[in-house]
Amino acid sequence: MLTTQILYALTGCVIVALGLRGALLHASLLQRIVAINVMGAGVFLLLIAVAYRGPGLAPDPVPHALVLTGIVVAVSATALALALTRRLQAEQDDD
Amino acid sequence: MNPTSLLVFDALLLLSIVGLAWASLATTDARRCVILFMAFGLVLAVAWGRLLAPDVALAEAAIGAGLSGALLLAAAHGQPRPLPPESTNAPRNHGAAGVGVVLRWAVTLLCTALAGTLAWALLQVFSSTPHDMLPGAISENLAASGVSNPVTAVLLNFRAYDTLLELAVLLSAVLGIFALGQANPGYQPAGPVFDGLVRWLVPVLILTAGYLLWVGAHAPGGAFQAGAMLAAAGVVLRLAGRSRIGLPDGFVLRIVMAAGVGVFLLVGLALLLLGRPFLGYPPAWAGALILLIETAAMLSIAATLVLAFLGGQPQSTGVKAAADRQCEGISRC
Amino acid sequence: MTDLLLLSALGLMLSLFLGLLRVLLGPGAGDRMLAIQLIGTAGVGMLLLLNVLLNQPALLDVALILALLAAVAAAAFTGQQQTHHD
Amino acid sequence: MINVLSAILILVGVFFYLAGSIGLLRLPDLYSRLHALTKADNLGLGLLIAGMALHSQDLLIMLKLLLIWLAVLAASATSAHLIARQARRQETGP
Repeated sequence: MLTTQILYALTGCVIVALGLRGALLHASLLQRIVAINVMGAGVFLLLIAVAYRGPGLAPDPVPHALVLTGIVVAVSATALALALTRRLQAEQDDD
Repeated sequence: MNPTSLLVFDALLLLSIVGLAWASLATTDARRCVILFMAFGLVLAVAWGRLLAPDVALAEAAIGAGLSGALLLAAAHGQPRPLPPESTNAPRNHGAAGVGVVLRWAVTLLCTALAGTLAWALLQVFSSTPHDMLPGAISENLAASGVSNPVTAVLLNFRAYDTLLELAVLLSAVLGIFALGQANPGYQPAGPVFDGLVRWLVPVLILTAGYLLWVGAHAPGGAFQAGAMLAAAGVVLRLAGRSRIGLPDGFVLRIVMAAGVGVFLLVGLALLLLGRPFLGYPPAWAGALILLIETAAMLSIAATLVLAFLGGQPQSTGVKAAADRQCEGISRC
Repeated sequence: MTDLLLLSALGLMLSLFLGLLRVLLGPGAGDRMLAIQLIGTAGVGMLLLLNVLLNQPALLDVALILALLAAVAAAAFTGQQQTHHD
Repeated sequence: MINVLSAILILVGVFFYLAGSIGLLRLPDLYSRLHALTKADNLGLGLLIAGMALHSQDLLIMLKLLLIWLAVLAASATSAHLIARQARRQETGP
């Protein structure tokens, strides 16, 4: 077992929990979106830690590819969520 | 190398990551939350570098620390300014204060349990002997993949299906954004200082995009990072108050948006007609086909990300110019 | 040399932590943005050091991207959106 | 000889980083903090990059390092200007 790998993976778990808690408890939609992004980052940290093989060794490329696409999907989903938020607020202002 | 001091470095890096995540979610001020989240992205980019994941670090530097920060900051501008703490608590405390506290603790407890379970599962995985069948298979077949960067080989050859579907996800996200209405209002023209920066930064960003696309075949880089850099050029132009930000108009824009999925599908179907499996490139052609798909994907990703920053369907420049003229005729608007 | 690079990376980490304190203390959003700038520069420095320490030449490109996009955050923060209606 | 010089440059660079961040923390108002920050950006990173360039002894890497330094210089000057202007605008009112 690699200490580095364990340290980073456990931090990933903590970040996932922090993000989930924020997404469930925050009142503001924008901050919920940020919280979901934090949670995603936790998952990414976990995956990249699992891929790590130690200093000087090539890591597993499959989780890297997963996280790479995950980052791009996360930003477009965030943009969609922000557009939804804007529309919701506009509708509320009209009432 | 001295392993203990590297371990100290790791510990401090992780401490800052957890601290930033906690701090950005602990505040109720939208702007503070977003700024802290941007710092979180910056530190994450260093962490990816530390874990020998330079491909991911490139994407995080371009997207996590650049684009999504700009996106969220623009959204936070529209949020109401935070009220002083006394007044924010008042309306909530009316009836359900007790329930609120109980709920808060219950959620915290459940999230802690989730973290514990995840950690337990991970430790189980780590303590068993690693079975490196997948990385082994990749390094055995890398020579036939057409590229020598294993991450690009996974994305565009071994798991090309996933990437095709991912581009479809991006396309549907933009279509969703389009369905929600018009783009955000543009920015006021930048002052001379920022304008001077933009004048050389945009060409450098475009060059960097080209470099990342090309280098992705044999070193960290590729369509995703390159697309993000191109998008950053568009976002910079937008922030500088330019009306033309490199996005084509109308029909051409739609073609660019769909180019990634389209070219991917066309290549896959053409290979089927030639009697090969769907997206099973002949090894001699693999390098060229991957570059072709990656170029189209880069353009689509860039268009998607710029449109995501606009937050809606852009008004075509012709219509907008007419509207502006009309505006000036009536009053100063 | 590697010991020195590691020591420098730890120095930059300390600098990053001081910047984090300023992000947390504020008081204004402008102060926080300044601190973000410092954290970005410290990140660039750390990536340069890690590039030699871990023998990962691609981290130079990561540092370059961070450097190129360092001004985007400040521009997004200070940019004034046009108010179209009324 | 070159190694010693490069080590000195890197260490002095880190020193300026620390000086800049202590300034950012200790100085009383936004404008003086801005001044401290430019120390870290320009001098700290500049010296660090000079040290790394000497260490690498590879022309392509040196060019990339130079580009990084120029980009950070331009970005830091521009953001400092933008943030200061915004702060002044808020002080004088809209």
